[in-house]
Amino acid sequence: MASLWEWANPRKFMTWTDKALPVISIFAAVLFLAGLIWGFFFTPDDYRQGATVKIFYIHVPSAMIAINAWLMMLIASLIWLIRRHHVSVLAAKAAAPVGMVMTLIALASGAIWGKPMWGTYWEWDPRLTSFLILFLFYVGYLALWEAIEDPDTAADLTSVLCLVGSVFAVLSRYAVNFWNQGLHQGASLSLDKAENVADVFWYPALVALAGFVLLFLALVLLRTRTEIRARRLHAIEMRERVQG
Amino acid sequence: MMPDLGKYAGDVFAAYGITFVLLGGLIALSLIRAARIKKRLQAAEERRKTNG
Amino acid sequence: MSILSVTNLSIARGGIPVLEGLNFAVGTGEVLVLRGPNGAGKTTLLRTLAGLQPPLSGTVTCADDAVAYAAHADGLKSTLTAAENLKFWAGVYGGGDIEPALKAFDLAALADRLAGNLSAGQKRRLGLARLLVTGRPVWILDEPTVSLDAASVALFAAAVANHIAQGGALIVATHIDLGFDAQVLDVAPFRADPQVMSGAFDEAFL
Amino acid sequence: MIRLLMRDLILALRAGGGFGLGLGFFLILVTLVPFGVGPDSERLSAIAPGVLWVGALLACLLSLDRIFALDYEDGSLDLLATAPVPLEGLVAMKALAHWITTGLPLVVAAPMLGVLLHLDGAAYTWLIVTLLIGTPALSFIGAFGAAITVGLKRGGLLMSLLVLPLYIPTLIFGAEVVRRGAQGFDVMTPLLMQGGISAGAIALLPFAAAAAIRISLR
Repeated sequence: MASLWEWANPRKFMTWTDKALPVISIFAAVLFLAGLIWGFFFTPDDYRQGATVKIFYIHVPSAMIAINAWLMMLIASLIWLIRRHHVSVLAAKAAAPVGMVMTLIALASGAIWGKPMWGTYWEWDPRLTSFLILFLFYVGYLALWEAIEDPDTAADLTSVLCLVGSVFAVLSRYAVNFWNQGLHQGASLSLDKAENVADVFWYPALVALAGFVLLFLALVLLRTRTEIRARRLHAIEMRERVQG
Repeated sequence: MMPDLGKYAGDVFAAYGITFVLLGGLIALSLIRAARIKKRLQAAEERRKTNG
Repeated sequence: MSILSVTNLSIARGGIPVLEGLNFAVGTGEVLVLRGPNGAGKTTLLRTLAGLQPPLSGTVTCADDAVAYAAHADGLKSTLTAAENLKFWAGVYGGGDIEPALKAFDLAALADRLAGNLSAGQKRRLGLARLLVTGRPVWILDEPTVSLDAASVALFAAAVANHIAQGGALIVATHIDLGFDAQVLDVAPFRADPQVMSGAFDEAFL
Repeated sequence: MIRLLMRDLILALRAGGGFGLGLGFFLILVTLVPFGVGPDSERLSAIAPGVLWVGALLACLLSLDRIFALDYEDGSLDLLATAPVPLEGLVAMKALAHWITTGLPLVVAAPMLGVLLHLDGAAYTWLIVTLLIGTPALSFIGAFGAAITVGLKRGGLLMSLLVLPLYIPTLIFGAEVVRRGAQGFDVMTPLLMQGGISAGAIALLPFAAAAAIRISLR
């Protein structure tokens, strides 16, 4: 019986992603653009925040992807450590730059929104600070991948780092909350709670979120395919060196 | 067509601009690397077939 | 009876298979000499036997806590004296007296010298003396006679002879003849085809 | 186990600078801060807890890459990995040795440097207490970072990049205790949190570090 794991067999993975990737990419592009165009052109301004409310159509989805990308990397790393599925760990490697860019977008859009709202680009608000820390974790994770030559050793060590890093990321989140109790989180300024948000803002935000999720998926699949090929390439080149 | 963004126009454009630049860069880099690795791998597989 | 045996062992270095289909066993009082050209995989094989590296396939069967390993590097601390270095390893292995080991390798006069001030050959002798304080039956040695002069090689041969007479065993990669009965295993015929892609992952998928 | 600890301590002592280096760095760092921010005693007093904690953290970082790198280079790590000592125990002993040679002197020196920064009188006790509780966590987290980068050519710099984000919770709670202590507030919550982090790091990280070393050696 075909198990779930067979989907992660590299050959099978390459076959099904070859067909699925274009479809996912098209859906991603359509939803991403639809959400942002809807949000940008066809939503009213918020009565207090004015036009800056439009920034949330990128800020909130990118922030959610930024966190969930790390979560995905954690799960993929665990699967690698336990079941030794190469595709899994390469997917984690492929997701890291995407997560990092999403973190950067969340930080940048948050800072730009903060300037007119809080009067400053940067505030050591727990959320912003946590994202800065998350960004540092992404940088460290990617730097470790780059530094290690042997692909299996790199996979093992980065997975261990991802595991330990996750624990410390959660600890940091609590510590940061404790350190600065979030003076700037008035409920009316948060779009995270659905009940506070009127439908006119909520629906385009949902579409944009779906677009971001699919975009993330498409990018991760594309990059995973590249990583699988790169690994095969590495294996061949190593053998050529032995022979030559 | 263009909505009136009022005094926050600059901020909103900056946010969208940065997003598109960053995402565009990421997508472009991913595609370039995908194409390059694919080409190199194909060349390597060819060498393998002919030599080995 | 065999202390360490190997069945159908394949090993890889840096993801590339180097040796395959190895089968051998070493019993008490036996010496196994590995031979083969540089880069054939002798060091990788020894590291696998010492448990530092997992085999690609096959099994290494060995009693727990039977192996003492000595590599190219002696693992000496240059700021400790020869005796202190040896005492540390004796302590780690739960052994006691270091005097016999010092004597066996003619190091008694150098015992209070800092290891950093010893010559290359003297360091090597100290590194080999470490084997005596481990109290382990199976010695796995990688080129133990590098930088040793003829007299020191004789000391080493005597120490080995004494060790196997007491029921020990020795697996050694070396190019010189130590002058006792030994099985010789030339690893060259077991050379693995490096072009074989190991494991399911590296297979072709295009 | 004790032998491993003693060996590392003797090595640190003989190599010279084992005790002194981190301490000297800490002293210089604290001396430099007033030059940077000005001699105003009130301002210095306000930032003293943070400066002392950040200084301690950086001083700790300085000697981390030697925890495993030296043993890796001279082959001892291979031999220790085949010795009848659990690698987890080895990591714990090495982290402990690092703490004794680096963390403990910092704890002793910190109050004296506090004087230079006009640290508030009520905070001295808490400074010593949190450093005493927090620096072991720095050593154990650092040992994990050193283990994961052992065998890498540019390991030192990369290790700082990996370890410093992991130091954030310890730093936050540590400096918070001192700050609250200086203002006479209740310090129990951050102190307990910091104790928890230290206990967790000491109990769990040696396993992660040992796994990393096994992977690096093969």
